[in-house]
Amino acid sequence: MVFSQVIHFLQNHIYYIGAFGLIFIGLLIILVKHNLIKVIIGLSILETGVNLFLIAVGYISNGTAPIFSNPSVETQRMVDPVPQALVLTAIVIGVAVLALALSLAIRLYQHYGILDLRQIREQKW
Amino acid sequence: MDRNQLIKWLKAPAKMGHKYSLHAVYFCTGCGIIEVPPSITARWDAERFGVLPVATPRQANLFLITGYVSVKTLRAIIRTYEQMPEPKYSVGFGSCPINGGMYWDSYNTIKHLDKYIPIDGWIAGCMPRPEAIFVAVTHLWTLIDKDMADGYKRYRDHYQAYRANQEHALGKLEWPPLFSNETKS
Amino acid sequence: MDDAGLFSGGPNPILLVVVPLGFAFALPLIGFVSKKILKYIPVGVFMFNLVVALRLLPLVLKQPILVEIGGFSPPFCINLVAGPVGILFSALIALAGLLVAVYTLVYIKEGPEEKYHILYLLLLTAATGVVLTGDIFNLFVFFEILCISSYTLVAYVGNRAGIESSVKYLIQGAVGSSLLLIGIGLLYGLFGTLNMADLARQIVSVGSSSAFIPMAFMITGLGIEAAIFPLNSWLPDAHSSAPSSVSAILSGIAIEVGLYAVVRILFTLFGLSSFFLFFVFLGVLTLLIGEMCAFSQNNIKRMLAYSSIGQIGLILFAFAIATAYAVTGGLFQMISHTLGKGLLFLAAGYMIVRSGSMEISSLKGMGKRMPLTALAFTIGAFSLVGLPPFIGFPSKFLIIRSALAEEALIFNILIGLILLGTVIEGAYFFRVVQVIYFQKENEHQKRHEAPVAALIPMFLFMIAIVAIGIYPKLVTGILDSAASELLDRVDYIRSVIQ
Amino acid sequence: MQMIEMILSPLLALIIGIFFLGLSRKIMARIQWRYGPPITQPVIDVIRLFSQKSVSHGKLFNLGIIFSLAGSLVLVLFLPLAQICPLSGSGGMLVILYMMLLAPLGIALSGGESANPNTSIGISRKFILALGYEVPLLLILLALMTHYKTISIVHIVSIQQNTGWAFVSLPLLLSGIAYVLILPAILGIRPFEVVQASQEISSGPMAEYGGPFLALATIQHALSLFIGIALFVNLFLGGAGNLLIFFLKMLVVFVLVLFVNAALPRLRIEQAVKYLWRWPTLLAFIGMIIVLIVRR
Amino acid sequence: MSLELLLIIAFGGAIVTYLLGKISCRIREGFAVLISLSLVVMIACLYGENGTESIYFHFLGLPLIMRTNMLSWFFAMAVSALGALSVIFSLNYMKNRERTDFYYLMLLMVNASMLGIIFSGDLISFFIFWEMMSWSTFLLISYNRGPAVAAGLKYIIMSIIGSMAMLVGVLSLYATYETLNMATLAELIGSASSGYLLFLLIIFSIAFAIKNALMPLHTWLPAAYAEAPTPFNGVLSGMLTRMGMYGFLLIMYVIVGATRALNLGSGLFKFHYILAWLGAITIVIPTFIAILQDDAKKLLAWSAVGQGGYMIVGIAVGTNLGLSGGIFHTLNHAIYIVLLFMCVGAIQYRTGGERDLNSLGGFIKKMPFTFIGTLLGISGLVGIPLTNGFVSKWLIYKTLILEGYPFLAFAALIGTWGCILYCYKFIHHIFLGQLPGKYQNVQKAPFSMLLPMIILSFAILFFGILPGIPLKIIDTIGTSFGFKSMNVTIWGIASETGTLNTINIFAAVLIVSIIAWLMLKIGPKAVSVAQEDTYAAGAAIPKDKYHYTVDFYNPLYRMITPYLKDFIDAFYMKFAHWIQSLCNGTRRVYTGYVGNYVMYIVLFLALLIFIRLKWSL
Repeated sequence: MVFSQVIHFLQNHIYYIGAFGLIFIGLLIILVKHNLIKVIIGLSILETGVNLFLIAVGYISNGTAPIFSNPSVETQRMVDPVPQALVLTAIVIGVAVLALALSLAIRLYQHYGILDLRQIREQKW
Repeated sequence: MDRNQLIKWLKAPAKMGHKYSLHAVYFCTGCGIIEVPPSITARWDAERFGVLPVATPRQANLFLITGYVSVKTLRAIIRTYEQMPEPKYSVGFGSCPINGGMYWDSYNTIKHLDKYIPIDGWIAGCMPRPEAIFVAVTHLWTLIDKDMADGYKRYRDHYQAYRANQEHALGKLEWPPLFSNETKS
Repeated sequence: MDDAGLFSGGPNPILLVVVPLGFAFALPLIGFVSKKILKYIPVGVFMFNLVVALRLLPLVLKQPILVEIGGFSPPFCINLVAGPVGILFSALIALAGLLVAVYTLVYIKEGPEEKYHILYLLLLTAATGVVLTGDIFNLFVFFEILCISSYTLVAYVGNRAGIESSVKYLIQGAVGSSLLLIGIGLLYGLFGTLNMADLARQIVSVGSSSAFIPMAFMITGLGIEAAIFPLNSWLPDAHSSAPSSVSAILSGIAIEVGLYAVVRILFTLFGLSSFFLFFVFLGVLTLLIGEMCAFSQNNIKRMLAYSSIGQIGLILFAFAIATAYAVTGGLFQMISHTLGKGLLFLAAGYMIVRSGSMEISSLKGMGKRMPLTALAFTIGAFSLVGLPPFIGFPSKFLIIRSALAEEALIFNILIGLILLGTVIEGAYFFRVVQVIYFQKENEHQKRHEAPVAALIPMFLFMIAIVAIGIYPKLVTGILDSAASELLDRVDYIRSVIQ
Repeated sequence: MQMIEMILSPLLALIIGIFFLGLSRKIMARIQWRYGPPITQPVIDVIRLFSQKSVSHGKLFNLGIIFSLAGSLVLVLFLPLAQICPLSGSGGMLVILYMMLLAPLGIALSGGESANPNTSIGISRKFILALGYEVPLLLILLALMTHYKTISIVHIVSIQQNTGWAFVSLPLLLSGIAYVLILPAILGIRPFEVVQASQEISSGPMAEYGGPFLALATIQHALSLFIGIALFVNLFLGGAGNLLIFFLKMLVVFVLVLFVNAALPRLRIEQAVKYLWRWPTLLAFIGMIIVLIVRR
Repeated sequence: MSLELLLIIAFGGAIVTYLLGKISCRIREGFAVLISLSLVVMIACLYGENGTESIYFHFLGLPLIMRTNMLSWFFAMAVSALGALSVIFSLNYMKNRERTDFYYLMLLMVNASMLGIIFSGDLISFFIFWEMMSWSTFLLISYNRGPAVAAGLKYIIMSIIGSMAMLVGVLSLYATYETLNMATLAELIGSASSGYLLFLLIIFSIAFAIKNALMPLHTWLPAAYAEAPTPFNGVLSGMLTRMGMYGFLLIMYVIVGATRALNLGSGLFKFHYILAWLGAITIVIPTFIAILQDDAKKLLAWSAVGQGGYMIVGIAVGTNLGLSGGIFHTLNHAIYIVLLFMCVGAIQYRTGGERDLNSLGGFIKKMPFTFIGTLLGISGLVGIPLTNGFVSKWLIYKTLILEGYPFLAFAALIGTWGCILYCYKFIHHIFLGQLPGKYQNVQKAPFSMLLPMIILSFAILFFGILPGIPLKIIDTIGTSFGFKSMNVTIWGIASETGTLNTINIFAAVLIVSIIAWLMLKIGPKAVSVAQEDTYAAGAAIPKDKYHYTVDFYNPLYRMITPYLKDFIDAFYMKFAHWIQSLCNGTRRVYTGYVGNYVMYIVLFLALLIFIRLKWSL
């Protein structure tokens, strides 16, 4: 019984679980890894998780595209288009941030010769 | 106080004041000073004559030069004498200030003090006893009465000579002349 | 977008966003024509913005202006809500942007200037967008533009410090924007709308406590940009390593816009008044930490950066009291901080250029070498400490007065702490003023004043500081209606959703 | 009437003061088993000094000594001498306290101008000693004024005439004893003769005085002897109805003080101040508290 | 209208002076003198205008009010007159220095803001002008650089602490009564509870005690006085510090009201009684510390702390005599301390800034007028009869004795005796004794310095011999506070418990001095001798060494020094260091490692949710 409930729960919420799993993984990487590249990877995973979450918010399983001109489709089964629009924007932003981060990482490496954030601590206190 | 005294007081209070209030400057030049403590304390008590040792020449009018005068001391003696207010009396105490005494042939002792400052009276002896001080004081009274204790006037009149003598003995003096040239008579 | 003229004769508020944005993207094209006029474009743009904002001000005081983009009426589609707060901030941004742009004419001489101007325009456009938008996702977008352009501008000089700070800023900022996005996603999931007024309406109907988790995420995400205490670690690094003109904008505009967003979300969106006390504490904590850190700095720009944290704490404190007086005070303090800190950074910028070092001790003799700049710094410092007759005084006065009106013991203690913070603030600012004027200079140096183009904005800042300080009525009228807009949720909702 | 009093009281003070000066020399001599000078010796000294030609170190050197003597003379005008008190209504005890400053201050200014370190040392000692005895003295005087609820010395005297001496009335007994303990310090005689100390610092502030200056200083000294004792007599021994009794009271006090003078050697200045700030102050303090309790 | 005009002239004059300085020094100086003199004249014309109030501005919806009454006229007159004299004194002193424009600007600004404080009819403008005075003073104190920088910083920090306390007080009054008009407040405050009044008095007292350098809060003063430019010292010590006194009068007697202010607390722990005791401590300890000082300006500074104690004691006792004494002492102290600082200034001007007492000496022959000024100044400071200081001190002593505060009276009197010690030290070390060889060619002080000194010297004697003139004005102030009127005559005060009659004393002193002078004339005329001709046991006078100054009161020093370290200052400094290390520790929060920063973010989020769960807000 319990097992089936669990399965059921998982079925319903698998995207959320996945999203938050990604988010946590991303955060964990940022928190525990010292290498800048790894941290940037963590950021990327975090973003992916967030995007997944946004999609999941508007997702309806077996849904259809929200095209109102087709009268045969019930509006109830339409997937919400707004989150998708949002995610698109978010992905674009994410890419921009990622690109910027990587370019900065290159410059940082040029200056310090390392990427270990524990040692790149000239700016403090 | 008899009548005579009273008349004198009324006639010339200043002179009487000088007579009976001889304040001696503490100045220990040589061994003679050893006779001064007995004379001012209970045994002889100079205060009954009005003789009182005072601390600075400014307050004094009697200068007792007690004992031999070395060249170094002479400087201080002159300075002290010049700082005493007029009228002032100086008394040489013992033989050394008179003629050098037992230091008659010493290279560093002044033989004739009265070449450098005027002396109103001498007390001879080596040492003179305290009574001799009182004799000298009473004698000084007489001199003051007769206006013969005029050493300070002589000093003023012949200052150039005294100064020359002083400079001869001591070299250049640190202090300016007491009297300017014009007062020379 | 075409119906700009429809709004009772005034210009369309969207111009405030569109014109700078358009010029930002057109800048490289213009660059093909002439490289020389590039740097004058921000000046022109913000002058235009300032004029528009000032013309809009009297209008919005009567009635907020609603701009529907795409022709749908709210809650659908993106819309701009140009209320008193929005226009006030736009005007402030335009003013600061204009003055700093003038300063930039001579200050930025090296590096990819063209990109600098693009980013500068983008940064301020985004800031204007944030304060004007009525849509929560749009807010996120503008916020991201703001953040990305600030990351880049911090790294503009390209030295070790700049790159390092920029990377750190970026990491924290990216985490923050992710959190913000999660919050927005949650909200959307709960209420199915992104329009702030609509969201607020729905939250009013279900009770604010049900939307706590999204709020927490959003506050955390926005709090990073707003520099609330544990979230502000990026600030001293970024503000101290950026070019001074950028620091002035970051300190004077960016973090205040962040705080505006926090406050807007707290007040209008959630109205979670039971939680305000926490923010009162947080504000005082931020203030104290900021002032204490600033007190022990030897680096002038870092000191100013920490001082910004302190000021943000004070503003947060004022907002969190959430009375009309307090919010007026908070808004006033924002203005005073923008003007004061902007002036300080501009003045410090040229002093650093002349002395070649950011150490406070290297500013010795600046009073002689750069008398006008030194005067500007002094006035800015006095104003921030809150001495009359400068603008810092009325704003602090209002805040303390509203806090005292609370009549709770805890507020009295907090006021004590705030005043302690002010004393510390005074201590470090006066120390710098003394170094500038009264320390014996190392070698005899000739007078070498900052260029005129840098002095003019400083002068205008000074005039504003003194004028408002002597005659606070210049702004209090607007501030009152802005405060009531911030506090009155129902009115806001009603004005957006007819 | 007041004019006569104004002339009379300083004159009397001068005569009594000079007499005390002579008396002290005579009595000291007798105690020391000497014959001693005639009792008129101070007069002779003053005459001699007036006839001497002194040196002056400057205007202030002259003015200071005048100032000092004037201060003492004026102070006498404020003191009730038996029934004579010419300036009774001009400020009372507080003015007296301040006038007691003038004499040392005048001497100090005058001596300071002479640029003699001995003088400066003497003056410094004088002020330290004054600070030393003022602590108990002020407590004593305040106790008196608080007890009698007046700041006028004439009132204090007249109240004592009606109710008995302060010295023997209980609340002020301790203050009185304290006053006795500091009386030698006020008079500047042994064991508190640190200011003049002719053997140490060439008579201190007087070091540069000669001739008329020293005469004035001597007169001032005589007056200060008078003032110190007259103050005690007025404050604690109930003043007097007529001059004779007043004089007798003063004489008794003075002779007693002279015995102390003869018997004790000189203290060092720190020792003096430590003494003054210890026992007399303690007594005066307790006396003050008693007075306050009684007043409640 | 004239009050607004007054302030506009004062502030505008300051700025115009600065601008004129860019054109020509002479025009600037002339203009500065003109402005300050015209202020004096204008304020003098305001005499007797009582209770006129005018709203001149609105600030944050609060009307700013100016008003005149006797109290403000009295203080304004003193401020403007002393300010004008300081400006005149500055003319020569500040010549050939750098940044004189700035100096004049700030000097006139300080004066203007003090006038603003005095004429303020409401607490907000009081506060504004107060703050302006604080920061302009700060800039002037630091003007001399070197050690002045630390002094200025100390001053401004303590000043800010004070003004923050005052701000709390002002705002709490505003929150309670919705008005800051002093007159209205004075009426409304009758309904306040005594606890609230006590809070008010304490919080305002912190501000005013710091400004007036009351004992535990005095530590800024010695350094600031010692390091400020000497002409400014006059303004600083004379009136600026005494704005604290004005503040005390304002809060105790104008706003809270005499009857209420004097009945707060119980038994020995009454507010005014404790204040008086603080004043008494302030008299005694700084006086003794002043004796130890070797720096002329530090000595005067500590003395000013001590004299401030008299004023506090005077007004805190709460009788008409005490109040008058306190107010009158404020004026008197201003007069003589300004004079003394000017004398130090003249000496500094001629010796190239020397103010170490041990290396001066014998200036009486070189600068006789300065000496006379100093002599009168210290006479006033000690309170020699016939100088102004005596009258005010007499009033204070008398009320202390008759009201049954003998220990307070003791403190006050012993302060005076300590005062003699340092006063004599001051005048002896500078003017008496041997003249050092390097100062053989020192000139007299220039006329522009002598003029204010002469005026002030006359003022000392004038107010000392005719105290009735200022006392009449002060009496009206006292009666306006609800005290009984004193029986003021032109020569002093008549009452049944002891009267003061200065003319008797004056006549007696005059006659007796003439007699003493004649006595001196009996003898032969004294011969004037050079200074070198003094008794030195027969030896010649050693040059530059025959002057006993170092450790002048050595035996006393040995006795009191261990007890007279400035413990309070040391404590504050320790506290400041502690704060500094706390700050230094706090900034370690920003570790520089970005992982920590992200951790903070996560923790903050967790905290928000935790609070939510814990208290379900």
